[in-house]
Parts: sequence; C-alpha cells; structure tokens
Amino acid sequence: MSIVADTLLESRPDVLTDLDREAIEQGDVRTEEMLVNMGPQHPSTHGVLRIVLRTDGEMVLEAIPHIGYLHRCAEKIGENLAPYQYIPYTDRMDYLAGMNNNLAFALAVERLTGLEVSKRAQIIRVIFAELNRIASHLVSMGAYGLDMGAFTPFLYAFREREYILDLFESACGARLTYSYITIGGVTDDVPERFIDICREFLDYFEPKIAEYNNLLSYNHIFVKRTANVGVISAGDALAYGLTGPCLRGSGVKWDLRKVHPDCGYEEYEFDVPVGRGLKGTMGDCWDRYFVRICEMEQSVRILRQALRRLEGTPGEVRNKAGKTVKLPSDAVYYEIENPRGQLGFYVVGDGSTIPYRVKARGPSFCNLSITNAVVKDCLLADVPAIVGSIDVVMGEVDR
Amino acid sequence: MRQYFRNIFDTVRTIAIGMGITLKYCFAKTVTVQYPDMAPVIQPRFRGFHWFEAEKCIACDQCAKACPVDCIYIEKSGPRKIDKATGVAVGGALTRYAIDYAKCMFCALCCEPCPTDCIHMGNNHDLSAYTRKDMIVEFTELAREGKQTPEPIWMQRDELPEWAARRKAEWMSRAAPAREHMLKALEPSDVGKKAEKEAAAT
Amino acid sequence: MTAEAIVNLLKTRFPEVIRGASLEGCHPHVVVDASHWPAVARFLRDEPQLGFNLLRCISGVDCLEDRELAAVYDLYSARRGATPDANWIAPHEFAVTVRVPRDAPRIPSVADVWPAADWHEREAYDLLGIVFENHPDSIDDVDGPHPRRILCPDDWAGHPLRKDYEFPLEYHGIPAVTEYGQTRPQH
Amino acid sequence: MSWIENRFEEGLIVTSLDWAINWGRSSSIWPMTFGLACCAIEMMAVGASRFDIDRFGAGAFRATPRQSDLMIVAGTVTYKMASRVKRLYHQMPEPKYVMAMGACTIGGGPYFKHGYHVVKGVDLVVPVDVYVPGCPPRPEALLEGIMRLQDKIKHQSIARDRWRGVKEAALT
Repeated sequence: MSIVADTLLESRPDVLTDLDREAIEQGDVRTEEMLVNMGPQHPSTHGVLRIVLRTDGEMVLEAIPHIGYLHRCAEKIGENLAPYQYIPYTDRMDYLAGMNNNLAFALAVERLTGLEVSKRAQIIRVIFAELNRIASHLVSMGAYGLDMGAFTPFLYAFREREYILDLFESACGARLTYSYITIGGVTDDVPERFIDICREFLDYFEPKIAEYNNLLSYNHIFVKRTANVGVISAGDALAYGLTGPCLRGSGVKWDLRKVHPDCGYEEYEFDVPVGRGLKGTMGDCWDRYFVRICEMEQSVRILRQALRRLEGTPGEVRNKAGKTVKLPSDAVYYEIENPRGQLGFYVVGDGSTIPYRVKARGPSFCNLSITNAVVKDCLLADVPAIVGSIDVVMGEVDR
Repeated sequence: MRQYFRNIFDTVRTIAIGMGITLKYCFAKTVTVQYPDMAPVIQPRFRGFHWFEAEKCIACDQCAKACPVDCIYIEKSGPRKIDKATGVAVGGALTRYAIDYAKCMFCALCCEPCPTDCIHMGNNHDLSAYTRKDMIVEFTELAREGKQTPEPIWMQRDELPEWAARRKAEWMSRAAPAREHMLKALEPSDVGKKAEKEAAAT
Repeated sequence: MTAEAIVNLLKTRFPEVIRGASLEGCHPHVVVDASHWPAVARFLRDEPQLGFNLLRCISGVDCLEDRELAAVYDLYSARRGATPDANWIAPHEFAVTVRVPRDAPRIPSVADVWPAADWHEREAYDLLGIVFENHPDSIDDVDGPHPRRILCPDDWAGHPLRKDYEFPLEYHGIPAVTEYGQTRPQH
Repeated sequence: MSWIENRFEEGLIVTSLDWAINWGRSSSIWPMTFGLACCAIEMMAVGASRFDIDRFGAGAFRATPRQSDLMIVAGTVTYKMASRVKRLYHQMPEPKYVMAMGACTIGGGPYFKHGYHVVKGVDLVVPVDVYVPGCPPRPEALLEGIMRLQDKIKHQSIARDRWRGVKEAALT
C-alpha cells in the first residue's frame, strides 16, 4: 500500500467511496512522487508566489513556497530617504491597503520623535483606515471567489470597491497609492460633503454584506470546497506568528485595535469576530474567509461612530513639523492591525533626518510561512483554497 | 443515502438564492462608464500628469530635492527671481524643465515646497505612447508651444469625443494669458541681470 | 510586567549571559550573548510568568561603526482573556538584541522555539548575512552551512542591506543601467 | 509570417486582406493574466464592472501564454522574475504584443535609484509595443493603451516588415 492510500484513509476518510476503499485495500492505487511547480505565473497564487509541491498522486507531501519575485528593496530605500519621502513607498508594500501602511509608518515615526497629532487628524485616520479595510477585504473576497471558480462575487466586490476608491480619490487624488496619511497627520482635510457621501455609501453598503453571504458564503459548493480544509489550530497559528484574520479564524480573539489601541480606537465600540467552526472545524478556510466578512460589518460600525465624531471636532489636520523631523538616536518597533494582520515597522534613528534602518514586518510574510505545515497531507485541489484563504499580497511578502 | 440527497437539495437551494440576487441586478442601473465616449469620472483633487507654469518658475530646485525618485531635471543659465511688479520670473533663462514619467510616482511631494506655486498635479490621466523616450516630458518645449501640460497623442487628432475636445479647449484657454511670459521665461532677461548684480552686492 | 522586572528576572536566572540592557527610550530591550541565546529564548517562552509565545519580528541591523551585526527579536506574550468570549490580552511585550562581530556573524537558530523564526532568519541571512546555526532549512556550500536565501535569487552576490554593499552592474545579461544613460540631477 | 514578407506589391488583394486580418486581430486581443504588483489591481479593476474591458473585445483574460496575444506587464519586474517574463513571452504564439503598464515596468519607476533588485525597464527583457505611464495608471489610461495598440495593429501589413512605418501611421 502506498503512502497516499495510507494518508487518505487516515486524514480524509470522507472523500473516499466504498469502491475507492476496496481499490486501496487491494493495492490498485499505485502512485509515484512528483514535483509540481505552481507559479510564479499562476492564476490562483495572487501575484508572483511560487510553490513547489511534492505530490504523491493526489496528495501533497510537501509544499515549499519560493518568494522574492517581487523583492523591491523597500528597506534599502528607507535607509536613503527622509520619512515623509518614504511614505509613498509604504503604499506600494501592501497595495490593497495603502492607507493602513501609511498609518503604520507614520505612527512608528511619530512614536520615535514624539510628534503630536491633532484630534481631528486621528479621527480622519481611523475613517480612512477602516474604509481601506473594507476595500481590502472586498478584493480578498472577490479573489477568493475567483479561486474557487465563482466569477460573479468578484464583479460585485469590485463595484463596491469603486465607490470607496472614489471617496479616497476625492480626499487625496489617487485611486491606489494614496500617501494621504503622513507624518504628523494627514496631507489635507477631507473635502466638502465628504461626511454625507460617506454616510450614503455606508447605507448602501451595509445591506450588501448579506448579499455576499447569500451569493458566496453560504453557497453549498463553496462551503464544501472550503470547510474542513486547511485547518490551523490556535497553537500552530500562534507559533508561526500568524496575525489578523488568519489568527482570528482559529478562534484566537486577538486584535491589536483592542490590545494596544492607537489613534483613539479604545473610544470606539466594536467586536472582534473570530472563527467558530460554523460550517466545519474551527480554523478551516471557511472560518478565515468568514472572519473577513464579519470584519467588514464591524468596520461599518466604527465608521458610523467616527463620522459622528468628525462632525463635532474642528481643527488642524496636519502638524507641519512632520516634514522636518529629526530622528533621535533610538529605535522603535511599532505595529498596527492591518487588514491582513499586524504590520510592524522597526525604525532606527541616528540623529539625522534620514533613518539608519527601516525594517517592515509584513503580515503576509509571516502568514505565508505556515503554508508547508497546512498544505502537507491534503489534496492537490485544496492548495488554491488554502493559499487563497491566507490572502497574501506579494508586495508585502517580498517588500 | 440521505446525506446524498440532502447535498443535492442544499446545492440547488443555495444556488437558486444566489441566482435570485443576480436576477435582481438584471433590472438595476448599470455602473459601467462608457469611457472613450463618456468623460472619465475624475475628482477635483486628482493627481494626474503635472501642470507646470514656466513663467513663474525660478528654477530653485526645491521640487527636485523633494522628489523621492529624482525624476525632475532642471537647468538654467543664471539665477532667476520673481519680478514683484508683474509676478513673472525673470533673470537667467530656464533652459530645461523635464519630468521623467518612467520614474515619477505621482506622490505630489514636488508641489508642496514650490515657493512660487508653479507646479501642480494636473487633471490629465493618460500619456500612453509607443516609445520610451516619449515618457520624458520636456516642459520647456511645451512652453514654447504655449502649453502647460502634456497632451496625450490621441488628443492631437482632429476628431475627438465631445468631453475631450472641451477639456483640450479648457487647457488652452487656461494657458493662454501666460503664453507671452512663458516664451520670455525661456530667454534670459535684463531685469534679472540687475537682480543678479544686487544679489552679488549684498 | 514592566521591562525592568523582566530584565531583573533574566539577570537572576542567567547572570553571565546578559551583556546589557536598555530601558530608556521607545524600545526597551536586553542584549544577550549569542552562545546562550536558545536557552534564554526557551526560558522566555516557557516561564509561566513571561510566556512570550508570539515572535513578532526579527530585524537585522548593520552597526557599521561598531563592526557588529545585530538581530533584534520583538516578542509579545498573548494570553487568553478571563472568559472564553473575552478578548485576548498582552500582559507584556519585550525585545531581545543579539550582537555578533561583523566578520564572523553566527547566531544559533531559535526556529525550534518559535517556528515563526524560520523565515525571519532566512531573511536576515539573505539581506544582512547573519548566519543562523542549525537552521532547519540550511544548505552547505563553500561558505559553510548557512540558511537558504529567501528574497534574492540563490546566486545573488553579497548581502544588500549591509551598509557597504555595492550595487550590481548587471545580472544574467540584464544591465542595471538604462540604455538612454540618463544622469541623476546633482543636488 | 517571414516567408511572405516583402514578396508582394501592395495591391487590392493584399490591402483588403490586411484590413480584414487587422480588424480581426485588433478587436479580439486576448490578454494574459499577468499581474506582478500594484498595477495588477488596476488591471483587475479594468476587467471588473465599472470599466469593463470587454467592450473592446479584450476581456478574455487567459491564464496560459499559449492562448493569449497580449502580455500586459503590470508591475515591477525584478531580476528574479525577468527570466520567467522572457520565457512566458517566448511561449506566446505570434502575433504577440507587449504592453508596459506603470512606471516600474517602463523604467524601474520609483525603484530606479536604490532598487538593486529591480530591472530598469521591461524593454531590456522583452520588446514592448505600448507604454502606459502612471503609478499606477488609471483604468482609463489602460483602456487608452489598449486603443493605442489597436491603432498600431490596424496599420500592420502581412506583406511588409511588421512594424515599418506603423508608428507614424498610427499617430495620424
């Protein structure tokens, strides 16, 4: 009896029919080991990820991710530019959540230099971070649908995302690479009527979440392909340094917005959704996917509170000292909760205006490192489901 | 056996729900922008290809220094300064002002430090071309033609969609009042030499 | 637990290993001797008082002036809340720095303590050339055993984030300068 | 088509055939899903509901190079990826076109100065037909790029060197 038959009988007895069982027991299934190269150009690897799969028939024995196809030297650039000039580069790390990346780097530098940020700027920061969280999760949902063979949700997700991008464009003038949140606040105050348009969008968007659930989340085919697949236990998730929806999908109620609130997140009321194993085991692909959907609902809640607060808080939005800050001879490591997990910046100053060292801790980088442990001993067809549910953005993995 | 039929039933039921939603949108308003016929939806703060006013530029290199990617090239034949009476820059000639769009990342950091407010992000969204050399826009050459922002090649055609023709006319009329001064900015002028002497004296 | 208390606990437990501590500033950390680092790491993770179970990041730093390379380990201890429905909390966070000489940068790997360290260590080797000994994904070549590169190609020369790194002029026949040879503006 | 080039006069038959073939080619450009970085998201947006690239007959994104005519290089090309880009290009059947989308692809973009691992322009690796600058270009700009390519294809001739005089002709 081959390894594949053994592992199949042990790990996935539910996929075998009686005929298969008979065939295995009689030794009919004979397979050989084979190396399969998935990527770097592959429709379901979300960019330029390459996974070398060692397979035995339909079973995956080992999956080694090869990364670095998008290594853009962001850390070297950080050592050569002033912090305010580096902000546009942080956009291009996790290009689905540019606002959050700006925020992480700005907060790290502000912490290091002790720069003050006005109350109004903080509220604007929260608004844009949460809007971008929604936009990012929408892409993640649409792309995950594509991976699973469902094209329609992708169109719906991008339609809603365009409304958010319009809001961003009206505030900062760019659709994808914003550099809006900068050292010492935000570059410009929100435009006129922004609050009304944003409210209109939220009223429009909130019922749509139920629609996505009906379209994709509860679709029986989708559930069958994702539930009970790629289960990550809470212990494994913590050991591998997973964060964000991947960690919360395993039932760990850990969210930096609650643990270490910044930008006044402690004043907002919201819940931390976690995976509960509704459709299968806790910590499977479906749980990780569904945590993102639930987070969109929570973001809408935060946005409503923040918009109300913004109306009653006039004032400056930018501390002009942000452009000329001198970084003291000290270091700081600062993390915030990004849509994909904890994005951290380690900034070392040496008394000049240019940092001595900038290191970015990409959440996708850490989340991806668990691939081999999860993909091992599962079926080849489940690999796109698992990689898709981790939701990597290669710009951030390779930086 | 029961599970088997249950699966079939669930699949059909959930797909029917999804199809119902899709059907609903058959009657909804479309969101597609018919782009080349209809104008693109561009917000007022949009950061497009630059809008550069040569007559006000004193070639102080502030924008080139602020640029994180060093894509702005400025050359001048002598020091320039703003003539307070007319609000126009005089002095040495502005011999080159070019932006390499093969490097530019549209971060708008060049617009902030400009002391004379002469460089802005324009509302042009496209500059697609057939060679890499076309990616370098010589704004001094454009000034010679009386333009302040680069025109994409399709806009140089005769027949244009209505919105594009209107936009082209708007650019032209916006640049028209400064056209004379723009040509002067490319030549050295006497007032500048006086200013130079004064600067040397102090 | 405050950073000071953690340092005191470490000092009583490992008196010879702690080479220094910095509690001032934004980034309190302790400097640990490289040879005993895995033992300290295991203690940090398993000691019930500390319980640093989440390795956030390993950042390599090239301290050119001191002729040293440093690896900075940032840690969180994530604990379950009081009730199953409560949010998890982080009672303490801390950082550990391991400094090694620049010409022989060898640090024992802690990938068996925190599996998350695996990729971070590979990255630190790739970009800064810190060799992590007994790394689970090592290869043995003319330079001796070292972790496999992760971001740059396997045949890349040098470690890009070192301060004295020289940029390549071409790679596999692709020139690193453009054909229209533009010069940068001189500031 | 090298066996046919420069063998025929440009008569009624050749020009009519040219017109028919170019019409067919230009109105069914099948791009390859070749997202490398940030620009790929705008490329996805072009394929989605708001901009709908299908209106130009270019909406059939193929996952394999064997079925595609157009490679939209959307994003930063690194040295590690360059050989793969080249291999994918060689796998595409003739006639094939390459569009460089975004500053990084055209000339290294923001990573020109300190990017030790970034190829300074994809035209050092594969020949490029249309350049679309922007960081990232708006979806409208990508649509313009597609139309530039259509213009270019419309001035191709099967009986001539493929690109002779095409640039000048496409401008008019």
